Amino acid sequence: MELAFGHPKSLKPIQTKYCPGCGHGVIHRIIAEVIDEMGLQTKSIITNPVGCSIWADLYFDFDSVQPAHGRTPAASTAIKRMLPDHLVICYQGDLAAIGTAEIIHAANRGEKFTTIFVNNAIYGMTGGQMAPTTLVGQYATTAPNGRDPVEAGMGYPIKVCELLATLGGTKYLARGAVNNPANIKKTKKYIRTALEAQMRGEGFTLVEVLAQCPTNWKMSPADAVGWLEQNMIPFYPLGEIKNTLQPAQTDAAAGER
Amino acid sequence: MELAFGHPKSLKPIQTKYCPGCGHGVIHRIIAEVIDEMGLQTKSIITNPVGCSIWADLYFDFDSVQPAHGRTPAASTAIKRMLPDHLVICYQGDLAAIGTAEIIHAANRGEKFTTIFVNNAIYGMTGGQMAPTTLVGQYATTAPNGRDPVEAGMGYPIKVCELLATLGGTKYLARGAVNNPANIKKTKKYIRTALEAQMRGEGFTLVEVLAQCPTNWKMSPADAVGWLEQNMIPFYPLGEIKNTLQPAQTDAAAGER
Amino acid sequence: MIEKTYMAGFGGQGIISLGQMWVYCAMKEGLQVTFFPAYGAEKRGGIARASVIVSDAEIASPLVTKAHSVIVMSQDSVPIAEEICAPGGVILVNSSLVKADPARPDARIIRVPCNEIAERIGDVRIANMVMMGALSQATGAVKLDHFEAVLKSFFPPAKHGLIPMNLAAVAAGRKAV
Amino acid sequence: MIEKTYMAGFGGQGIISLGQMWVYCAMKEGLQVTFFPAYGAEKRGGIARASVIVSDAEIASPLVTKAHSVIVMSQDSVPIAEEICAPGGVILVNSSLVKADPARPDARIIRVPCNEIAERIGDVRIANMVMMGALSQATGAVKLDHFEAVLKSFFPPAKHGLIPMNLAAVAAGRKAV
Amino acid sequence: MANKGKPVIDRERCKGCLLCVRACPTKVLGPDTTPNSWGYYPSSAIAPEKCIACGNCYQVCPDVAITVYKL
Amino acid sequence: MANKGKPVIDRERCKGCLLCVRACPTKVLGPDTTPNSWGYYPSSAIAPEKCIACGNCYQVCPDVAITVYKL
Amino acid sequence: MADDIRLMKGNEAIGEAAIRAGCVAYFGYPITPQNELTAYMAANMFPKGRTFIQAESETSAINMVYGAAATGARAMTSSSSPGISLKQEGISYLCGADLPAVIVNVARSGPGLGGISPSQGDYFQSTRGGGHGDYYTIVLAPKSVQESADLTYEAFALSDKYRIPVLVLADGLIGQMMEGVKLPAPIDPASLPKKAWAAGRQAEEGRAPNHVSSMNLVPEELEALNIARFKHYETVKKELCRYEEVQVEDADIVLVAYGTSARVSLGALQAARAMGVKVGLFRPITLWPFPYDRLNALAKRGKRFLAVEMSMGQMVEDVRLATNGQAPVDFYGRCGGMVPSEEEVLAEVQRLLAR
Amino acid sequence: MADDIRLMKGNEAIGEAAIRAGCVAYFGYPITPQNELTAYMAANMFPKGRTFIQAESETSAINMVYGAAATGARAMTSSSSPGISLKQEGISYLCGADLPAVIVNVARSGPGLGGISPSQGDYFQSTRGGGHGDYYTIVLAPKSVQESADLTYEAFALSDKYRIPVLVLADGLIGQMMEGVKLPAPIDPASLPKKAWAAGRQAEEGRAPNHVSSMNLVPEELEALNIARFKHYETVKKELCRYEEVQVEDADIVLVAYGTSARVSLGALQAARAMGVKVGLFRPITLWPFPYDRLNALAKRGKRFLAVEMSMGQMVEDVRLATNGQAPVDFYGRCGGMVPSEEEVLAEVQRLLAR
Ligand SMILES: Cc1ncc(C[n+]2csc(CCOP(=O)(O)OP(=O)(O)O)c2C)c(N)n1
Ligand SMILES: Cc1ncc(C[n+]2csc(CCOP(=O)(O)OP(=O)(O)O)c2C)c(N)n1
Ligand code: SF4
Ligand code: SF4
Ligand code: SF4
Ligand code: SF4
Ligand code: SF4
Ligand code: SF4
Ligand SMILES: [Mg+2]
Ligand SMILES: [Mg+2]
Repeated sequence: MELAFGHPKSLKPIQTKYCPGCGHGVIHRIIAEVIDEMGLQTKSIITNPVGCSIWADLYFDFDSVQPAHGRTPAASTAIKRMLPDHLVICYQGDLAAIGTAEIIHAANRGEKFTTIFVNNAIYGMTGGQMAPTTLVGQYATTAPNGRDPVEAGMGYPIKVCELLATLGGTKYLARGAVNNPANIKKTKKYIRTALEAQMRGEGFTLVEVLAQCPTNWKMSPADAVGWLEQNMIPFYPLGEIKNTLQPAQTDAAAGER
Repeated sequence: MELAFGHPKSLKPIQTKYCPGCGHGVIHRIIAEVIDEMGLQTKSIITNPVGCSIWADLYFDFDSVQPAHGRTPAASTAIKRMLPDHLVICYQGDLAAIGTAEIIHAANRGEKFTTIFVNNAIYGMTGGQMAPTTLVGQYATTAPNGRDPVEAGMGYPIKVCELLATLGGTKYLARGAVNNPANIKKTKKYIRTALEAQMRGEGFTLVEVLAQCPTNWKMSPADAVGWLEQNMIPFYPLGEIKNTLQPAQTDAAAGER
Repeated sequence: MIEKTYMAGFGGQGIISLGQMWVYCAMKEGLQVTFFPAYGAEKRGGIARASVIVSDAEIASPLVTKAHSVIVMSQDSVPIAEEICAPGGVILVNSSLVKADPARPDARIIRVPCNEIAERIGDVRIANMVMMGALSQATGAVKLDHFEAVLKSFFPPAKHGLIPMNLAAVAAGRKAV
Repeated sequence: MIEKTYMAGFGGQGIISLGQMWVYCAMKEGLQVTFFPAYGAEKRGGIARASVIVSDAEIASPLVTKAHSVIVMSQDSVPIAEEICAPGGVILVNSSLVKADPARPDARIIRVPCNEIAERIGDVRIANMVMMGALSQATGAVKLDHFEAVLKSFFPPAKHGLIPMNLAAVAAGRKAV
Repeated sequence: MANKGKPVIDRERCKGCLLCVRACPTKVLGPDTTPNSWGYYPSSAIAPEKCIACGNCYQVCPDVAITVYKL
Repeated sequence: MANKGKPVIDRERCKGCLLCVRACPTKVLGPDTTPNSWGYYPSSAIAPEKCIACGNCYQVCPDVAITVYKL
Repeated sequence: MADDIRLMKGNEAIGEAAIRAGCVAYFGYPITPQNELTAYMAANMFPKGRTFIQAESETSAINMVYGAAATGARAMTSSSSPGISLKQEGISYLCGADLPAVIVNVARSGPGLGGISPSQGDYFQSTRGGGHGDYYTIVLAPKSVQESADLTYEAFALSDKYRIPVLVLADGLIGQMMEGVKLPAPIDPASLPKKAWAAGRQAEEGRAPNHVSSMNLVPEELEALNIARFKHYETVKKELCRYEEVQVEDADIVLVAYGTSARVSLGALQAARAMGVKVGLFRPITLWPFPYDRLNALAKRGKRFLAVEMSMGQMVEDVRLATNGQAPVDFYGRCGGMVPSEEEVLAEVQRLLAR
Repeated sequence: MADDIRLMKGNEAIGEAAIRAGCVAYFGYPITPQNELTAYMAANMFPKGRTFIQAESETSAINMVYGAAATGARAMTSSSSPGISLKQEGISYLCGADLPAVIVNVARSGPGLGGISPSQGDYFQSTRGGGHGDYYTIVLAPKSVQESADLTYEAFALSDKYRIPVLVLADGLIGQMMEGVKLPAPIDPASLPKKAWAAGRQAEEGRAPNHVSSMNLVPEELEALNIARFKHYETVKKELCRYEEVQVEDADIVLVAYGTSARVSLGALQAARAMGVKVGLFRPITLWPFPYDRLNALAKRGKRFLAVEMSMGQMVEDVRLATNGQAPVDFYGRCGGMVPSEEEVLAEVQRLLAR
């Protein structure tokens, strides 16, 4: 009996505090797998943000830093500048609101860490408030009649990759999803491309991952994944939004593993 | 003897504290002229930002509010929401750094005030530090060898209009300059289009104005204008970057005055 | 009269609505009330607890640290019940899930098979209302006279169909004591 | 020995470099020094002032509120000079620009046509150095022995050609007292 | 395709979200009838013989509760 | 084009930046030789007869120190 | 009659009271444990034609409050500890521009991210100006859901009257707890008097331009403004100092506590009295202005004091400043989200009295 | 010899001292009157292969400091009053995560935008934690350019030693003034001991993962952490309290002042002594820990005190807390950017002594 799929080393084999069916779990796993594959477990640092993934440091089996809400890109900037040979992962849910200035300027400076932006279209930890990426019409406790950009002046869902793509420092921006095995594998490939580019010191890399939050969407996990497929993916196109990495290496990284 | 060109009513006829040749002066004048033409002097509110134009409330002869550095879009948001029938002008130099989150989200919400973004590629008031719009290679006290995006990680000059253009709430984004009479007249037209759109309640409008800061560029006023023409205009393209205003009215507004 | 109740279980057992309904009814009976919930930071699962006080005079601390009555909805709440129950207090145990009783020989321990009773009535989710009936019976602090009226204002009209089941749950809880 | 000097003029007159050069030379002569400038918030024009103290002992407040010596570079600085000069102090007036002297009969008023002298030497911009020479002569607080060395370390080598003119300005200022 | 596999579910780690059930192409998996000690009804291999070791269940499991073996 | 004009400069408001001099198509303007009370050498109409009332000087003046009349 | 009493969370009662006070503009950003307040405003402001904005950050929210307040509108924000820290610059600006506004802090445990449980660890920040420069805000500390509503309601009036921002300092327990509450009468915002200094409506008012600003680059002028503001503070101190006393007259020891810890202290007092131990309670309701004079008078009458706080000891400094060495002042505190129990406080009282 | 003495602005001396102390990471944002410091770091860090970032805001700068400090690097930021207000959340986080860092405040007049002239109006913010939660930072108050350099240099060592952020509280006068300064010896950052708790270099150190965080959602645990931190503060108080005394022994009145106002007070003292009036000066160098004990001892010896500040009265509260009613404490202050003169202070002394 040969092991085909099993627990990555960089993730601790413990029960998480995430809700049943939460998208964070799969994202954690694929990050850990890539780190294992790259052999960087003891050279990695993750910044766990304020949000449900505040717990990330309980699960990832390597160093971590927990900065203030929204400021992970600022903290990650400094961490990577101090430790340029380390793999620095800026794990974020909150970058399009309170972290707007921080992510835009880290991106514009071409800071050489990698951001994993978990877009679950909601503020999970605080109980379901509108996020900058909440879809038009989507319910949130602070958008009790659904997000209404015009009448209620709540603004439009922000496409983070597309916004950042205009900035000079950004080298690799991709959007994946964790709704099904195919997309999960693609997302993992994006993450691997980004992390490899980081270690080559190419510039700013970010992978946005569409993820479900069954709890605050008030759906079963299966329904949540379905909702993600029917509503989020059409609005937030999947794929590599910007890729100006060195061509040779991109090819290598893009090869199926 | 008939008056051909004379002082607008909405601007007080007093000596300003700006340096000789400073770009703020012309921008003040054309704003005041448009307000006079629209007959809105006593229905206007300007937010004077922290920056050399902190003095704006000494010169504009109507109500003003002075918010914290970078936060004028937040304050203007609230002012306009409280007084939707007023003309609210958010006069800013600092919106691409400390005000990044505020301007992006005000724009994304489609707030119905008008931003006049004075881009002089430098922090004037504090004595010549790098601004987010400082050009590559340009000297600043905090970029003593010129702005170096890659080696020193100082980031690239940010094209504010282009960045905001990706957002759903933005209706009118234009970039003018005050280097010569032709561009000044065009800039005035952009401002008029924006202010009229504001009064129609169309959505977020912003006019970026390239302006010289002879003092901190350490040039004579004439040289400064020349430098602006040779360096800034090629990098920051002039014109209407985004115009999704209602067609009929745009045409009317675009007519030469 | 003052009745301090501590309610403990895990998320999803309706501890919060139990406490809220209790104080709502108490208020309708003219009592002063406080209700203070405490959850874990996890969104699902985790502990759910509430300090609940009803009194005919002004209530000082809303925190229950010595409880006249304790509700224990799950096995892992037993230790906190043992600790928090005042001498001679009453501990109401959801015997459907709690197999080992609190070790408090000085307390009156009442075992109510809330889940079984609720399932019998038609929905395991009203196990909490069964317990509320039992609490009323055991303490007499809140009579639950206005329970039906409270439910009517609590539920939207579309859900008024659920009211009889809730009333039945309370009645059954009362009888189980 | 302590010499507190207040220097006043408008932006562009070199008040700041005057003060800095003065304390730089004083430091080279082994004195303790403080130099505290004050400008208006405008970038160009506006007032330029400096509190400058040299002493052979530790200096207490760096702020000059009663000056042993006052330098008045422009007409609009006259009132502040009248106010700040200590009884029996010395007021050095740039008579090229100041037409009405400070009304302080108790003070020694020295009139130095700094601009004229500077223009004669070759550049109106060294009017401030003319005044420094006068200050040295009038107070004796700083001898300016090391002025040439200071200038050498101050100016980049490319500008060392300007040194003779500066020395001449100081000498002329000295003589004008 | 002709692979044969075996999914092993860590009952205690599983939170019963059933995303693996949704993802399994051959309907190997289904909810268990007894809860684990957290009160969740975990996924279990109700038709283990159908497993083709595709790893889909592993991929979608947010709790890394599944290990898949090739037989 | 055949317009004739007259620029009037407020000497006290003028800061001598000379941007008007740069902008004048007919070289009407030039620096004055005596400073104003702020110490600035203001612009002045050194060849007033050439003025075509185009308003360029008015347009570029940061201090709104120029009024232009049509004759 | 119990009929017009509603059972509400503290957070909701604050929201409803604000609406009834004529608050027309709420700007907030989610943070536990005050989320119900933001949600309440989201649900209830828009239908009334009032402004609710979920701002992009707490910093933005306070600057929106600044903008709204500058137009004379009754404006409000709320947050919890870390979010309140982000508002410090804005609060200093509000004070520098003499703008009325209401800021609610449903405090949680710190420092840093800390936890989400109740705390009184923001006392210094609240009463000593966590922002820069010389200023104070009025600070009101409710002890119950009822008082949360009452003081929030009154906060708007006080703030308008004195042109000083008012901070309502609650904690996670008060925000999360449910109690019965009788709500104050709604005020129609349109009925409120216009503010002569506000920006906007220049035409209607036919006046010279108004400039709302905190800037003054002339030290002499700025000093004069500051001195005038502090003179005004003296008036506020005289008019506003507010506190509650329970059985202090014959007390051998007076507990000094506000908000939640005052509730706990009251419980300890009752238990002590039941045992014949003479305990009193002094509860400051205004934390600024702090009732120094009354405490000083009690100190002169030979009382001793025990400050009870959910912190490592902050308000106790004000008690010390008030008593000025004329009475022993002790401290008992819990922190990190722990709420002291009546039993603990009682035990501490007994320990002190036995000493 | 005067030869190794350099004439520098306070702002520049702080920058150079930081570099010599082995600061490898500076994050700042322009603001008057500290711009020369940011410019100095811009010019001098990059050539040394160290990190200088002009951050997008003060908030970002402090969070960059947090990140750098979390890796064990000697990191620093500087700003002036409004910018320091924006850093309050970050400072609270640094304290909650027990991270060393140096923060320089070259204070200006407030509140709000205020002015750009020197002020001591941020004393409360500095010593009472302008951020949320229970914490203190070490606060050092230089009086001269020399001390600005010395204290900044030492700040890094103290911060590392105690794992507490150190605030260097200067003012615009100290930042802008030039004096002679003898600079401390440069430290090679590579020679500094590694920090066992820091993130990074896990492989080299062969240890279990390190987690830098200020979060703890379990109140019991968070309380224990806070209590441990406050116990540690007691050690700091014992070891670090620092002050300077001038002629207090025979003084009839002791001026209490720090930084610039201490310089002015020294001048007033000298003038008074010249007139035979017995004035002393007590200058706290550490504002936290504040030298309560020594002041208390002086109070017990019958001294009277006059606190002199460039504020409306902030440090005077600490003087009152220290003297605890055992001596009269008076206050003399200027604010809004005004610096008191020796003559004014002397006049106030004479007024008080005549009373
Ligand atoms: C300064 C500050 N403001 C607000 C909060 C409250 N807060 C905690 S997490 C969070 C948002 C969480 O949403 P997201 O980042 O999308 O992560 P998720 O929980 O959805 O994974 C907020 C607003 C905070 N901790 N600090
Ligand atoms: C919170 C805060 N940070 C920094 C400053 C200092 N500051 C004043 S103006 C300014 C920038 C001015 O540049 P810009 O906005 O481009 O306007 P300009 O002077 O060039 O017209 C800065 C950084 C401040 N006042 N407040
Ligand atoms: S609340 Fe949403 S994001 Fe948070 S753990 Fe639960 S499912 Fe995941
Ligand atoms: S510094 Fe520059 S922007 Fe400021 S007034 Fe002078 S020229 Fe204008
Ligand atoms: S490996 Fe594939 S076939 Fe086997 S159980 Fe998992 S999903 Fe089903
Ligand atoms: S996906 Fe994982 S957690 Fe969900 S039911 Fe399957 S095994 Fe359990
Ligand atoms: S109006 Fe035209 S022609 Fe006349 S002075 Fe001005 S720029 Fe010259
Ligand atoms: S442009 Fe205006 S300010 Fe400049 S020189 Fe001409 S008139 Fe004077
Ligand atoms: Mg989210
Ligand atoms: Mg600028």
